[in-house]
Amino acid sequence: MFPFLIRRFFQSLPTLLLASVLIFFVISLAPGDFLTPARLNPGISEQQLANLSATFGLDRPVYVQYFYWMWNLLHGDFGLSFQYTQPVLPVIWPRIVNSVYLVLLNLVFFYAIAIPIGVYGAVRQNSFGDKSINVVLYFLLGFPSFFLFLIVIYLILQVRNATGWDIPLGGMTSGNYDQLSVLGKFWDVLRHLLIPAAVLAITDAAGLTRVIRGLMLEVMRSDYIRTARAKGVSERTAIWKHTFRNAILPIVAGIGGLLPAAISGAGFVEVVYAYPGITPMLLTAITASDLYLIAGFTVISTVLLVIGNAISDILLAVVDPRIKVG
Amino acid sequence: MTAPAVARTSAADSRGMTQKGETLLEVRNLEKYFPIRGGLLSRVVGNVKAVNDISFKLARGEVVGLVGESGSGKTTAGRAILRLIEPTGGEVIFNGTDVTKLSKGQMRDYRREMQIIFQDPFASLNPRMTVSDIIGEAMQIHNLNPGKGRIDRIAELLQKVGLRPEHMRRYPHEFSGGQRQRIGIARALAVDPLFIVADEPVSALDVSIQAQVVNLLQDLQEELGLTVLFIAHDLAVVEYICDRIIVMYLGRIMEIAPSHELNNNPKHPYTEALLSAAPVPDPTIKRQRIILEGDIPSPINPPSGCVFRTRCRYAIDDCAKVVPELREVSPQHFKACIRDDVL
Amino acid sequence: MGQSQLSVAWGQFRKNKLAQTGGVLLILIYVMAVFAPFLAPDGLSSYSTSNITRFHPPTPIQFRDPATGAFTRPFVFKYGQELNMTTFVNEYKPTAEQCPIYFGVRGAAYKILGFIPGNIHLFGTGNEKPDCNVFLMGGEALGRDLLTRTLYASQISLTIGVAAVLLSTVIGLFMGALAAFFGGFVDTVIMRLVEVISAIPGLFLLILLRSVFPQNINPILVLYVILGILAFVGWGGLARVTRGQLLSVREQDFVSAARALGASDNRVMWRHMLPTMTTYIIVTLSLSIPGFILLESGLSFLGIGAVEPYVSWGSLLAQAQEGGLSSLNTRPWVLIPGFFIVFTVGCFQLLGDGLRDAFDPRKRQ
Amino acid sequence: APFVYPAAWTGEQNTANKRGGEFRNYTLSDFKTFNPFTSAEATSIPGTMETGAGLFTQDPRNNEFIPKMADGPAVVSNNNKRFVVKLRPGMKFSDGQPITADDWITTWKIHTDDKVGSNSYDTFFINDKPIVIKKINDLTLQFDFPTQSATALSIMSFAPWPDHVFGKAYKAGGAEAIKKLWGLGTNPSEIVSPGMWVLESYKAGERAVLKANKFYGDWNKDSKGNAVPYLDKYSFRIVADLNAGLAAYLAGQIDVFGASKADDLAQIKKAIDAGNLKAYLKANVSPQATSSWIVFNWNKSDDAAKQALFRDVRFRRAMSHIANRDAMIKLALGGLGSEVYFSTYPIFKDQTDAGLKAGAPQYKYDLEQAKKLLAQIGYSKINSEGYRVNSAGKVLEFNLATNSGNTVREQLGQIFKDEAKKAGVKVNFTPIDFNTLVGQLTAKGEKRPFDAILLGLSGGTNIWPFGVNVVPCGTNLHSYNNPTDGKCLTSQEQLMTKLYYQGDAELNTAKRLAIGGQLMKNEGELQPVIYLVGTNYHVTYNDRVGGEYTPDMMDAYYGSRNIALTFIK
Amino acid sequence: MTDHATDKAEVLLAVNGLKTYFNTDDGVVKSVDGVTFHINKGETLGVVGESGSGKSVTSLSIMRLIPMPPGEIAGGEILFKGSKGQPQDIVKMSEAEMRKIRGNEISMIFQEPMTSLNPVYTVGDQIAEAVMLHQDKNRKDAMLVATDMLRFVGIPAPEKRVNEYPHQMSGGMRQRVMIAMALSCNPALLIADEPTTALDVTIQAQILDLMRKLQKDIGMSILFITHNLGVVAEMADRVVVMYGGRVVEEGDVIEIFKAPRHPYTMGLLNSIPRPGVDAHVPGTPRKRLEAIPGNVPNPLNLPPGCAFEPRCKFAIPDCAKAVPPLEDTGGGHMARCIRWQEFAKADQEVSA
Ligand SMILES: Nc1ncnc2c1ncn2[C@@H]1O[C@H](COP(=O)(O)OP(=O)(O)OP(=O)(O)O)[C@@H](O)[C@H]1O
Ligand SMILES: Nc1ncnc2c1ncn2[C@@H]1O[C@H](COP(=O)(O)OP(=O)(O)OP(=O)(O)O)[C@@H](O)[C@H]1O
Ligand SMILES: [Mg+2]
Ligand SMILES: [Mg+2]
Repeated sequence: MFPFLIRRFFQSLPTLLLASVLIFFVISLAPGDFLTPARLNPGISEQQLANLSATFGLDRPVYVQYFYWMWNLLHGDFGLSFQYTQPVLPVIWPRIVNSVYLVLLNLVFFYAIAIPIGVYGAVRQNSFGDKSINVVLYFLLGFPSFFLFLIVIYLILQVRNATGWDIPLGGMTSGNYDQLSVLGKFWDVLRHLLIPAAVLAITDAAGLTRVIRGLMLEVMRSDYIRTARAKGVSERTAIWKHTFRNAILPIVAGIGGLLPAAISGAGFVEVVYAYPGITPMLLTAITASDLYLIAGFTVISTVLLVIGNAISDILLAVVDPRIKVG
Repeated sequence: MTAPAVARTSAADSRGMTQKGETLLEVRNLEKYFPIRGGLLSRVVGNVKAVNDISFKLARGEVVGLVGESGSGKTTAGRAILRLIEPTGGEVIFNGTDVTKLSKGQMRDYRREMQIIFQDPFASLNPRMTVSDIIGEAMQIHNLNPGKGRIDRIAELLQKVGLRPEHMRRYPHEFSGGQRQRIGIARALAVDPLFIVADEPVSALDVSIQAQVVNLLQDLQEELGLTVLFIAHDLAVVEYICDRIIVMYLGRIMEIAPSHELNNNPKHPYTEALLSAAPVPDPTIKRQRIILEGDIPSPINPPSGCVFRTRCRYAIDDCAKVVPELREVSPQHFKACIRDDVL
Repeated sequence: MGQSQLSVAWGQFRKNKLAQTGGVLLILIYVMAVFAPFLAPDGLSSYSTSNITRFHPPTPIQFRDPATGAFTRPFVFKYGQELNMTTFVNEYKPTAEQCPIYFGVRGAAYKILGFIPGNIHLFGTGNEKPDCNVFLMGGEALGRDLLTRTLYASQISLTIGVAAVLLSTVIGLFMGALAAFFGGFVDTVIMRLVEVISAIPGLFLLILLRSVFPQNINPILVLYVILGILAFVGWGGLARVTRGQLLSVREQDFVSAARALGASDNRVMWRHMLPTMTTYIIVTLSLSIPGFILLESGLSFLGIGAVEPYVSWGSLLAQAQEGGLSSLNTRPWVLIPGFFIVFTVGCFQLLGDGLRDAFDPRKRQ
Repeated sequence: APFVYPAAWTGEQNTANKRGGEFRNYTLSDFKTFNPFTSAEATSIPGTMETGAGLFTQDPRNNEFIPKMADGPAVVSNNNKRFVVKLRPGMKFSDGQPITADDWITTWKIHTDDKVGSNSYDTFFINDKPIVIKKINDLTLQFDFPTQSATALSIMSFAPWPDHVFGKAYKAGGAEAIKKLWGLGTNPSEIVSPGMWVLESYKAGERAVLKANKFYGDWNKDSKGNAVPYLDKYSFRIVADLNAGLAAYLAGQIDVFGASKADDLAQIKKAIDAGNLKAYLKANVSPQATSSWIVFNWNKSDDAAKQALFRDVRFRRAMSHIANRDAMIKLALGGLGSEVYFSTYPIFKDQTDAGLKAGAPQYKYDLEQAKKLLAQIGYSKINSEGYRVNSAGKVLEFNLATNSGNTVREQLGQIFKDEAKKAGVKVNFTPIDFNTLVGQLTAKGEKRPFDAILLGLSGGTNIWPFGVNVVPCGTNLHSYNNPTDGKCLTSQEQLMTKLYYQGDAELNTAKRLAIGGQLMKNEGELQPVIYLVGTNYHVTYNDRVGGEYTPDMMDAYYGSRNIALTFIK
Repeated sequence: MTDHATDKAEVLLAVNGLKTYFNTDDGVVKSVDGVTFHINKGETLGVVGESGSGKSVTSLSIMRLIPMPPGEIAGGEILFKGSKGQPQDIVKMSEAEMRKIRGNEISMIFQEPMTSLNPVYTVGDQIAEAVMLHQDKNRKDAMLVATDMLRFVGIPAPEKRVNEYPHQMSGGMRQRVMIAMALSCNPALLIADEPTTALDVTIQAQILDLMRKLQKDIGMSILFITHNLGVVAEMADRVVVMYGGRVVEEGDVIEIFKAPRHPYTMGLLNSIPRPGVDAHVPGTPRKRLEAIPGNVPNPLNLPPGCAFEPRCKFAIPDCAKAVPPLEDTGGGHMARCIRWQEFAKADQEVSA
């Protein structure tokens, strides 16, 4: 396992490096330089500008600037956010953590919805249940997550008006968050996360459910399932032990790729839900041309993605003995 | 056969050179290694020695079988001869010219003389082309029978392989396996080749259809005087059609002999086992068979010396030491085995 | 009688009623988009600053004369608007005044497809009573007709996504073919690029790319920028598949056969290898268009897509948030543009699935 | 002796001495710093912390200044230019350190260091001449004004920040060191406050919680002698926009909401009537002390044509004629609001009346008039797209920017743009980031980076309701003309600058109003800034909080309550 | 073998008039249309036939593993005399009862050893699963049984191999694993659906040899499906020939090969070269194979009468009229041809 991890790490390095080059290149395409927006900001002094210019080598050619940037990056210095006139990392880190909460819960829902329904659809192929689920999923697939979310909010409003239940409609914590016990805090955040995570999961799960259903059907047709049945195993064993484990292999292989999609997808909901995640901050950063902040976010999420990919490779190696580990 | 209208190219000029019975094709020390890449930088970490130093000759008009178990390198050999895959080493002398040395352009002329029929009748026809496109493509490339004549020629070819001219406008998927194989044969014949590699042309077909195709091939070969390298793993079929048989194992030739001779008097332990393993469709015959132990070793790491020694019941220590060369042990009968004492 | 792969697929497709319905509906939607200015009762950005119609509720069309009860020319009541100072609700009440609806009336001028001028509208209240308006889908924040805007928005929503897919398909095909054909260094570079692009979460890459362009560029340019960005983000997958497919096709027997016949590399590429991509391309195209439509709507929703005066369904939805989510209660009709997205995407999906099944030999007898 | 909050300041007194609890406010943008010297936000952490800290405070009943941190009225001498103020003894910062004259001196020094870039810089100068503060002894300060000033007491009422934090850093590292202090990453326990509140916790993008400064109650009592504030906590929920704020208010998650649109009121009213929200609502209490306006940049040396255009008073008057303020109120403000024609907010009714009496013009919505004026400038032809062109074929167009995320301003801009089109003026309207926008607005020089900006301002005193950093030439919000040398461009500006200081120095109210009227007349004729509309002030708060002003005391200037007397029922 | 070796052998499984249909979009595929045959205890019944003639469907019907839908057993009975002693109709059994039979009393091995084993479990696990299911053993004991079975089917180092995954084994090895799995519960009947078709001749020889040996040891019956006549000749005691979903001929293996009574069987026998016998001798005129003309019939569109009629060189107009009955030509040799008597007569004339 360990050599595998090492190798995986070294394999992802070039991707990361190239991604950082791309990010930097794209950003340096922007008119002016990193400091152009800063120059318009009265909160940043000439002195500070000069310092920045020196630390990031802005008077040098672009490729040198890249190395400066990279060097600073490796030392945990993502540059200065011009909106906050503060180093980027402490500004964005809490947001990233918040987004990760949302995405993780979303993933839990995502699988919790998609797997049982997908399996059900495959096992009861063409049954009334399968067909009606298919219709619903089809319908859901067409929904942009933010639109579904708007509709859900509309419905929740109706419920709230009718019952007076305190269903959170935005943010991540309640007003009395700081007074809550640890468990209370946990529940409070969870309560806020539930609806956005679920809505997100539902729109995404529509696709995955169909994939799982298709994969299950395909595996169910395979010879080794016939072998298993010929052994006299029960239906449940045939489905969960023999079919499912094989059917999820391509999904496990795709978990890593799912992460960025999930992070991206969560973005829309974050915006609607006024959730203090990455995307709302990024959007303000765009309007403010807060380039270091944008670059920092992109780099970190890319790193997360590469890690996610590595994890999915490892998971795949765990569930599929054909993948050599080590 | 009608004389082609267009002036023939250099390769084809020699068409009259060889007479029936003279050597048309000689394969010398042909090798094909497939590199295996691996590791971080995807370097070459090994080679699949698919074809490992094989040599043989084909006389004009002769049908020679190439048999061997799966993975023994038959297909690779066949394709390397046609330079559909570039051989790693060795020479292929066709009609006096070493085709492995030819440039791409020169090679194109030679392609008219050497054709191939594939095993899988489903994968070998472009599903997006009509039968007339498929057969006509060869003529188009070599600019044969231009104009109206081309359609007539296609119709003629179709009839020759037992299809009807009106099939011309259909697409491959509208045919059964046997019929597709016939189209494949017609395509190969479209350029009037001298030499055809038939790579397991009947293995994918139903038993009741196999005989149709075998008969067709046999008729065409006789009619056109084709030289055929017939690849198969079914010994019975090979014996039946071929004049001579080459037995391959793990990329190497084990034995070459005329069909009846090979059957009656195998000289190589592998051939002997192969023959004995083939079931005979006669319930009254109860033979004592030789069962080979174990599986074919990996072609990445073939056994030293004689590649067959690991499964050979006659193997002695010396077998591991030298690669036995292919020797003529009786007229027309070659074998690569150091033990003359056992068979 | 010969039957090509395409016609087989067509035959299969013909059996799939659902997919056909999707296809027909799509054609209708596109026709609707082209003729949006004609179909819309009003101009894209017209609203009255004298007779305020902010969040005007949908006006039901009347067919009977209220006095006599007899059928008349369809009409809507003119609505009066007043801010109720106890509830603070802007109340719209039908007045007795009737605004007859005419078909083929003259109204706001427009150019269909950018060059066919006209001012005839399918229906509307005409010019004689300037304060008369039909609000079939209600009004939006500035009192512009939502139906009109939704129709206009369809022009952008339906083209940006599709154009981006086409563009990225061209790029993807080209890059994939390059990689497969040249192999070696070119291959490595292209595939690395694909990997790198896919390593950056899509939305962020979009945001990153968008942030490179100044905020205050020309709105029409914004659309092109978005199109280009979407295409740039989207070509990778196709390039990878193209490369893989071409490499695997290269090993197929029918390609070997062509080469055995002496076909040149060019011929092999164009006659035998690239055509094998058609199926895949038709299917991916039809399946990825809905994705891109969703993406475009998302970007516009976030405010980095279509900007005023251009509208797309996504930006209309963004405007639906105006006044807070709880205001949805009082004016749910602002959500209607979203259903256009759902509907269109649904149709594309039906069509795409139908095409995929039609081309899938496994689903064929 | 402690400062006693008059009992009359509350409509309903905290008779049961209810203590504790949290007052839950909200803010629209995330906090950017805790540093009082670099903070430039409307709602800021230091601004909240310093509540109740200041030498004097205004009595909402009669606008009189009463001593707060001062231990009595200031001793005035030198022709009303010198003020000697004794400090109330026993005042302490939240870290327990005593508040002394040094703290004022340090604070003043830092604010007036232009390298720090404090937002209050201008307030310490009158007509470019500095106000000088001297420490007489630990508990006595002496203020020397360059001229006499009506707003002197107000100017003197800035909050003192701890010398033992800032003074030390300033001595060691100057302006740069100050700027490095108290960023968002600072541990709240290191933050020290002179006022009622001190930061307790801050969660980025979520909320900031302030707790009562436990030493504040030592010198601040209610009429019964109980320490104030009654509350434990004062928190800000950071919401994405007003809509999210309204949602939070409707959900009972925050205690107050600054409703500005009829829509908001309607929803609140509906929630109250449905019994979902127990809250108080009073609409149209007064106009807001705020207005939206459009400013044109006179310093565009890189685009001579535009510079000439923007400097042309006819053009600006035409722009005022284009602004359909009625539609703006109805569409963007949802029906409740006031038309604005001057920099003076309508809430300062005495002053506006005086202005109108002096003949200050109002260029009301009149497209025909606008067209006429534009034709006079030379834009008489109409091109195929319906826009005006001059004889050279140049289209009459300009870019208009506002801050993104403010739907009201975006709609105002949209309406302006659409009306302008009717008059043949092409307005390229784009919302951009707030900070960038402010950066552009306050940029100095001959080539300032904008055409026109739509923005709003609030603030200003009711004594002399003209902006010290707005009216005089060379100040940072003199946004239409801000060249490097800070010189006025027109005689009207010069006159306005003069009138400003004249009025500021006038202690007699009637005379001051008259001067203000003259100023308004000049300003109105010059139209340096096109004023549009202002919202109205509506009061709504959750029933759980008490201690609000009596209804007649509430207005946009004083608000609805004094937080020190606010309690949770 | 039975105790009355001389008497009629004891019937283990009897298939009577089995009809298995598939409802597809294009119509009903009558894959098995009234198939009747039986297997005696301890014997090997070979089933040969054209591709698509319904061999696999018949065997899957016996296992009740037909995917339903689209498949259905539309008629007939499958009488199995299991350990209970009384013949039971498999068609009518409940799913639970059926599960007890599968892998226990009847087990099955398939054509593709490469794909018939679950890639994510070790071969030991997969064998042990069957043992645990049917023999009430815990996992540890079951793994021991698995190891024993691997040894039994001649896999070297079974202790090590038992923990390997299928992808670590060669095709022949996997087929042995399949056999080990099938035999792990001592079934009365082993159905082998083309178990060697995918294998090389030398490996095929190994597997066939192994199966013969195992049959001798265990005494089970084998239903051996193949289209290789050589394999049938070698393995089977009796043979069933299928064509177009029906049995066209059934009988003792020697009978079938020596005196086929159905033109399809005859054609099949004549269309393959015999190893050794048909080898080409240079100089002699080449022999010709007797090809069966035409194509495999479309299962959706079978001819109304004898399914082989369109390809049959002996066809007469009557052949197309009705499906000929399966008639006993003597000694349990059945044929479904209206002209079998003529063939029998011709045979006698030749031999006479
Ligand atoms: N493109 C390739 N890359 C790597 N290895 C290959 C390639 N083609 C063939 N091989 C290997 O070369 C060896 C010989 O293969 P080849 O296809 O020639 O065998 P064959 O005798 O034709 O077998 P079969 O009877 O299965 O057709 C095999 O081990 C095969 O795995
Ligand atoms: N699931 C299915 N759905 C529809 N038709 C089926 C299905 N399974 C089998 N068939 C049809 O049943 C017929 C008999 O198939 P079967 O697999 O029994 O043939 P076979 O004799 O085993 O052929 P082979 O020698 O190729 O294995 C075929 O025509 C096949 O198309
Ligand atoms: Mg081969
Ligand atoms: Mg079968």
